Amino acid sequence: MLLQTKGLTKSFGGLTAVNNVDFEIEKGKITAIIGPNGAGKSTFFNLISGFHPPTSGSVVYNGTDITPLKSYQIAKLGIARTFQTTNLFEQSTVLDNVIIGHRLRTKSGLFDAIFQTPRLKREENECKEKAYEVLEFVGLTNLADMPVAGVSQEAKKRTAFALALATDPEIVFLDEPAAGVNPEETDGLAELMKKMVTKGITVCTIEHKMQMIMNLADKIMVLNYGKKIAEGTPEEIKNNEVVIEAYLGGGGVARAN
Amino acid sequence: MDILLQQLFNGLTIGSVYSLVALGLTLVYGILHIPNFAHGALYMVGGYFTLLFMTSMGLHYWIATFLSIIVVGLLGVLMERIVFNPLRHAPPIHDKIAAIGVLLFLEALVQFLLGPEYRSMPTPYGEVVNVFGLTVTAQRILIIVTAIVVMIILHLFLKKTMIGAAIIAMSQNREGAFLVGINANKIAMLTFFISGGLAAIAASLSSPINLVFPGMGHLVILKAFVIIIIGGMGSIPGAIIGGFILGFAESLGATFISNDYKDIIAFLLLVVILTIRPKGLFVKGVH
Amino acid sequence: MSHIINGRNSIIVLLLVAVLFPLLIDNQYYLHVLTLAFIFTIAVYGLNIIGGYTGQLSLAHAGFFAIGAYSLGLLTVKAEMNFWLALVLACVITTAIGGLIGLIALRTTEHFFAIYTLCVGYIIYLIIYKWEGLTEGVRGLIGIPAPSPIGPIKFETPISQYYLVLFFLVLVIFLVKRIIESLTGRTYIAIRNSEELAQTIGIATMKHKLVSFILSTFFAGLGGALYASFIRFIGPDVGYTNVVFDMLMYLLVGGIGTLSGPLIGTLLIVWLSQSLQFLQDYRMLLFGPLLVILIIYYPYGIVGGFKMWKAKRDAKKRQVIINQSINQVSVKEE
Amino acid sequence: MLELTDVSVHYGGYLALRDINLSVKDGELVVLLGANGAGKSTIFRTISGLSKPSKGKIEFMNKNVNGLSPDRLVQSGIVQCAEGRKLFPQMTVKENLLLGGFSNRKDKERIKQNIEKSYELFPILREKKDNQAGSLSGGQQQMLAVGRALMANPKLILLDEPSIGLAPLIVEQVFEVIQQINRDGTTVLLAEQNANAALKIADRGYVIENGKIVLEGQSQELFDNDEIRKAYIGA
Amino acid sequence: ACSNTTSQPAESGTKDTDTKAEEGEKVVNIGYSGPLSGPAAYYGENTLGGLKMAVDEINESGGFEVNGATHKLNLVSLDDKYLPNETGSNAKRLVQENKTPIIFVPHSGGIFATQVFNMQDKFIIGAYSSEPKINEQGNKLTLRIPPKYDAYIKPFSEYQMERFGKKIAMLPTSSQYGKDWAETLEPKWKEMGGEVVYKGSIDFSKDTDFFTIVTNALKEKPDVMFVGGPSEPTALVIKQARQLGFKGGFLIMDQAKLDEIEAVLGGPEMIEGSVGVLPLINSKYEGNEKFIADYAAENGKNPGSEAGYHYQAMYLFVEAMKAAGSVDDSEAIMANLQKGLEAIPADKMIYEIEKVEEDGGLYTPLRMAVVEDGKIVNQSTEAK
Ligand SMILES: Nc1ncnc2c1ncn2[C@@H]1O[C@H](COP(=O)(O)OP(=O)(O)OP(=O)(O)O)[C@@H](O)[C@H]1O
Ligand SMILES: Nc1ncnc2c1ncn2[C@@H]1O[C@H](COP(=O)(O)OP(=O)(O)OP(=O)(O)O)[C@@H](O)[C@H]1O
Ligand SMILES: [Mg+2]
Ligand SMILES: [Mg+2]
Repeated sequence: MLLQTKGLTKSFGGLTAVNNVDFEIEKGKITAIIGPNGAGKSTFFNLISGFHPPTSGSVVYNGTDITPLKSYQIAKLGIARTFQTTNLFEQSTVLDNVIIGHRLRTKSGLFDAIFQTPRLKREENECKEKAYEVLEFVGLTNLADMPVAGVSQEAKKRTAFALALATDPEIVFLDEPAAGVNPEETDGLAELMKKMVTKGITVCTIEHKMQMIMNLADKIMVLNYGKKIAEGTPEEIKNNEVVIEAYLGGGGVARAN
Repeated sequence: MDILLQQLFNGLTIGSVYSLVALGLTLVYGILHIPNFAHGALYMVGGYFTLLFMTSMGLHYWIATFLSIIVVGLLGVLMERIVFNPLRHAPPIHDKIAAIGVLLFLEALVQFLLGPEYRSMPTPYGEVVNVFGLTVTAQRILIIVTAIVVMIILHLFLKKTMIGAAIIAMSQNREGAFLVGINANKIAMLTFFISGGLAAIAASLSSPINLVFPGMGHLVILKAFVIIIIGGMGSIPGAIIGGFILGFAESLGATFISNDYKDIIAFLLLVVILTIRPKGLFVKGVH
Repeated sequence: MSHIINGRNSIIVLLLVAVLFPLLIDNQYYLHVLTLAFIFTIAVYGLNIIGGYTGQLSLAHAGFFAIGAYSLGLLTVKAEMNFWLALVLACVITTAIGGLIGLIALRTTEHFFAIYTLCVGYIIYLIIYKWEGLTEGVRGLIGIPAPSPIGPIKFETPISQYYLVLFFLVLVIFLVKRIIESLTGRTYIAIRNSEELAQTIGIATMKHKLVSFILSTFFAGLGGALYASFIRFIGPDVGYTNVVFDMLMYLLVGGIGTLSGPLIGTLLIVWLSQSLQFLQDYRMLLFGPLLVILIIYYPYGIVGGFKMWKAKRDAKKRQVIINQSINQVSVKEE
Repeated sequence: MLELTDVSVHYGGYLALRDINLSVKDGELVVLLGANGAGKSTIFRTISGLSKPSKGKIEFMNKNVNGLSPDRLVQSGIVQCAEGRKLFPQMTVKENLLLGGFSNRKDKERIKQNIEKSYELFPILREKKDNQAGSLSGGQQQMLAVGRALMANPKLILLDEPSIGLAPLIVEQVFEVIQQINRDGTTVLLAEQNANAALKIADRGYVIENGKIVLEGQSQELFDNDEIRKAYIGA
Repeated sequence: ACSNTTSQPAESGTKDTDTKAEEGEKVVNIGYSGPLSGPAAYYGENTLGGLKMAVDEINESGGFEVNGATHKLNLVSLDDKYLPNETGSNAKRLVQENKTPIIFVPHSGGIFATQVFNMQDKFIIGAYSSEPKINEQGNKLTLRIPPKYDAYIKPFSEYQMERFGKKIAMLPTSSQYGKDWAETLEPKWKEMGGEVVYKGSIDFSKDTDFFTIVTNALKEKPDVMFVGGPSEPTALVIKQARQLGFKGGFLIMDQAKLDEIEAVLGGPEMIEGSVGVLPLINSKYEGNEKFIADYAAENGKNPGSEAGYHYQAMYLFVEAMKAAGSVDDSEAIMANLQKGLEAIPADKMIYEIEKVEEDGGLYTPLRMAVVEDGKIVNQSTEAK
């Protein structure tokens, strides 16, 4: 078990956005979280990645309790994430965005900068190499020098992937990576996720595109009003009455098939 | 006891002036995200216009104040058009520096036209009144009452009218405001008009208890900035309460702690508040 | 043509001009003004680190400038310490106070940080103003000595003071350049662009903000200490809010978040305000609008404007229309 | 009703739209298809007056509306539900809706009715009416954006990817709502990634690539076009 | 009102001779660096106003003769916004570009910053400051123009103690000058058997309202209040003290002028029982009548002491130049100040300056006035 949540709960004022969720993510698998809008999926991610402190419950990663850690400490442990609304360093180029992604694996500081120590040189190279490596991986090498603000929606999504990958994660959490991406490119993103898994990275994603998810995921969890209402293989989920009623609807099932 | 009451009253007076200035500032800062350092200059110009209308045209205090509100409001609009509108896409520091440019210009202009000397503004409400053992002048009561009335009107305007709602909407999403059919330009100008008007009211009210001179804006502007920050930017109640907090901190601090260090006390208080509530007192947490 | 004015060459030429300047002119007034401008430039580099690169606009830097100046002044005048020791201590004191303040102030962000630090700066000013026992209050400190000689080199004359300040300035620029071009610099820029995102990719933003804040107060303190030894009289005014606004003006006009911006902006504005002296009391009538115009038409400063122009020209040269507008590129670049 | 003739738009030096010719007739439901970055949103921004065309003519109800400010366009009946929602995050859901009716603010009765209508379309909005818009989930915000656009009683509504980020169940509802709006007499111009659903309800469609219109036709024609199927509908 | 501040537009200060000089005439540039913009501009304009009048008069009367050559004056004034570093730059500029033998600086910060190099660059500082330290540093080229204020303290205190009582509340301006006064007054007052019941100061550039501090001061039931600063805000403090029920007397430091205070308050009622420096216009005599009238005509207001002293100091320097036989030998000019003082024409003696003191300051005898029965009454030593 790579990651586990126990009784994870988050309340905003009177509203319980995530309600007592027990969930497990297995290493090397693609896990998907689905559920109606406002079900608490993004909040669930925010809790795991240390963005919000949970009201109660805990997150256990590789056997250690990471609940009290800050988000940057969690990232260092190998947990990466992307955001629902693509969140990148808009003013920098694609390459610069990704280079900084590897910063957490480096140690050089002011002293190294001022005296240009060998360590700094080495680490700078590492960061660059890593950046080119992940850009290659997501297929963005040709856009490396473009400012992020000027690339397409889909390229931004890929940049966000690359940035997450540059942190050398063991597991990535992707929040609606394919929203606003056309079908052809959606397939491309799905391929990319599979590629990540073959590289040994565990993937957990939120998505509303059933067609994609059902083909991709090994396991799906369904949230509704913050509660886990179902969990299982795509096949199981597709045929779960509760899920159909709360989320998929007739059309959804059709598309899921 | 006596002295406490008297100082509470003094704090209330000066707090009212601070609140009025801060209100104008918070409108512009909260809504257009412009840290308008030139607001102090509007305050100063407001004092001068009221004074000039009174002395050279012989108008009554209230009429002079009213005209001054209009003129300074229009000056605010002009400022928006010439300086801040072209800068609306620039990062916020730019506004700040441009505002300082405007401030320098306006001060120099007033000094050039009217001279650097102190002037005093006569008031028809100079008589001393004793209420509950407090010694106050009618002008001071007037300051408090007018300030409260103005605040209530402004609150109702923003909360209860569509135009008011549009002003607030602008503060949150300019393009969104366009999309629902709000003319952002008009709203920006209106905001500056109100802001200038508030500065003029504040100056007209407080000038009789202080003086009119080119640097008079400096007295209040820094404090007003601090007020809107502790109150929570763009928060109307925040600006009002912040103003009174500062007024009381000054008068009570000067009395019970140290007169020499009263400014430090007031500013430290603000720093402490911000340390505890980094986003101000009245901001609801949505990111 | 354009490769003659590349980075390295222009730096060498500039340095040469700066070194030869005192020999070329015999007007000490220029030397005096230039020395002062250099001193302020050092402080503006400090402001640029935290405000331009890390993206946290500090308005307390006039306060740190004053702390540097007063530390040096008090150590030399009242404690009669050796100048160089006092200079080092002045920087240490400034950064120590800076660290403490940064620890608390950096909890706030954006406008709140700006105004918070504005308050802090004002409090520093007030303390200097009111604490007469230590600082002499409004009277100020007089008789601050010129830098004591190092071996045969004396620092009594304006020319030698000029070289001393120039030395520090070059050192500061060199340091800043190394820092911002390293991974640390990238980290600062990442925090400026989005602190939230920086955190999610594992950057301890608070730590980095604090370090860059301390670094920036170090430069401000150094500038202040040099100022005290150059003017040799200081009053509370050195810490007044206006001073930080001046610094900010230099920074913005030069180009915030650029390496050469602080130098160019400071020199330009100082030159401009000296040139407008003939207008005496009306000079602000002209200076105010000029400032506004500069800000409106060169929103990214002189350096930013130049970069934009160069980007446009290069694009024209290459005649490539990629799937992107250069305007956007250069505008977003700051 | 709406007629774009030879419209080009530049972002700085970059040509985002090239000689667009597009028309929407009264009562029609027209869909714009296109890959990411093709220029759909730019067309919408231009029609709404948020971007200014560098060339060409835009006519609405036979009047030249080129260069009118966005608020005037809203008053004349063109309302956009934009990409990125553009809500007022610190205002409540209800206040957002109220402001949607800014252009007919004099008519209190109508605003009331419209709000009711929005609540009926999206019951969650009624539930959340006193919550700040910024605290809604992504999908809820999208619903609010659609609801807000309807508040102005538009003659022509521009919907820029309204189904983005919505749960399948809601997507269905949204498309139903769009059809409903259209049936009630509002002309609709719709940009969508979900070509499948969009073509089902649309009368006509345009396909746009790299800022140019490359294809135009009745929904069925487009639906049957193999290339379109491949690119926009998926296998 | 205060537009024309220099005799001739000083150009950018780049030319050291002025076109006005006629054949055979030479021009002496006189420097000035003071606050001409910002909060202290009012003060700066006043000081400059006096200088300007003197320079104009001298030039209009055909200049002055040194070593057989006719010289005219050209006033070059620069704004330093009250900032010492700017004063330093300005002084460098004036010396380098205009070769000014004398630079007037009306604030102590600027004076200190200039004293760093004035001996080296050989120019005289016309220092308008009461700060004793400016003469204590051994700077041989600094002339302190205004009188020492300590002479006022005793007679002022005596008068107030006699008339109102021994309890004093101190509320002067928080400027350096105000502090100096307070620090000299306090021990003196105690020595004379008085009691200081409240000690505070008002910062006119920071305080929005004085009610608070005045309330606190009056709580201690003083018989006398010590106030001062620029006349207008001082008047306001007096007014607010009266509004709050204060019935005692005011001991007013010399920066504030009784006549101006009276004008602000619209009459002498509120300042009944005040003691202060004799206003220039209340001590008209042959020497200064014309100056007062001319100044009022030109500036639309009565001259204060800043204007008067600067006016007279300009004449003093001209006479000293004549006596020294040089317009640029600063040491010689300094050495001939006493002679110059004696040679000032009677109708230019605005004040009865008695002598140039050893340390380089001017000595002026006591000038004092009180308000009795609604009138400003001259109580100066010479009048007694
Ligand atoms: N910061 C916050 N303050 C208050 N309420 C919040 C906050 N963040 C989220 N919520 C509420 O929590 C609930 C869950 O939101 P969340 O963003 O997790 O939904 P989601 O499942 O990601 O939905 P979607 O698929 O639409 O993105 C929503 O009702 C939302 O309004
Ligand atoms: N403000 C802008 N400045 C410069 N270029 C822009 C701007 N907005 C959009 N573009 C560019 O214009 C082109 C068209 O963008 P547009 O947003 O209209 O596409 P779209 O079809 O709506 O795409 P999507 O499906 O991703 O929303 C893109 O290449 C985009 O990068
Ligand atoms: Mg979500
Ligand atoms: Mg789009």
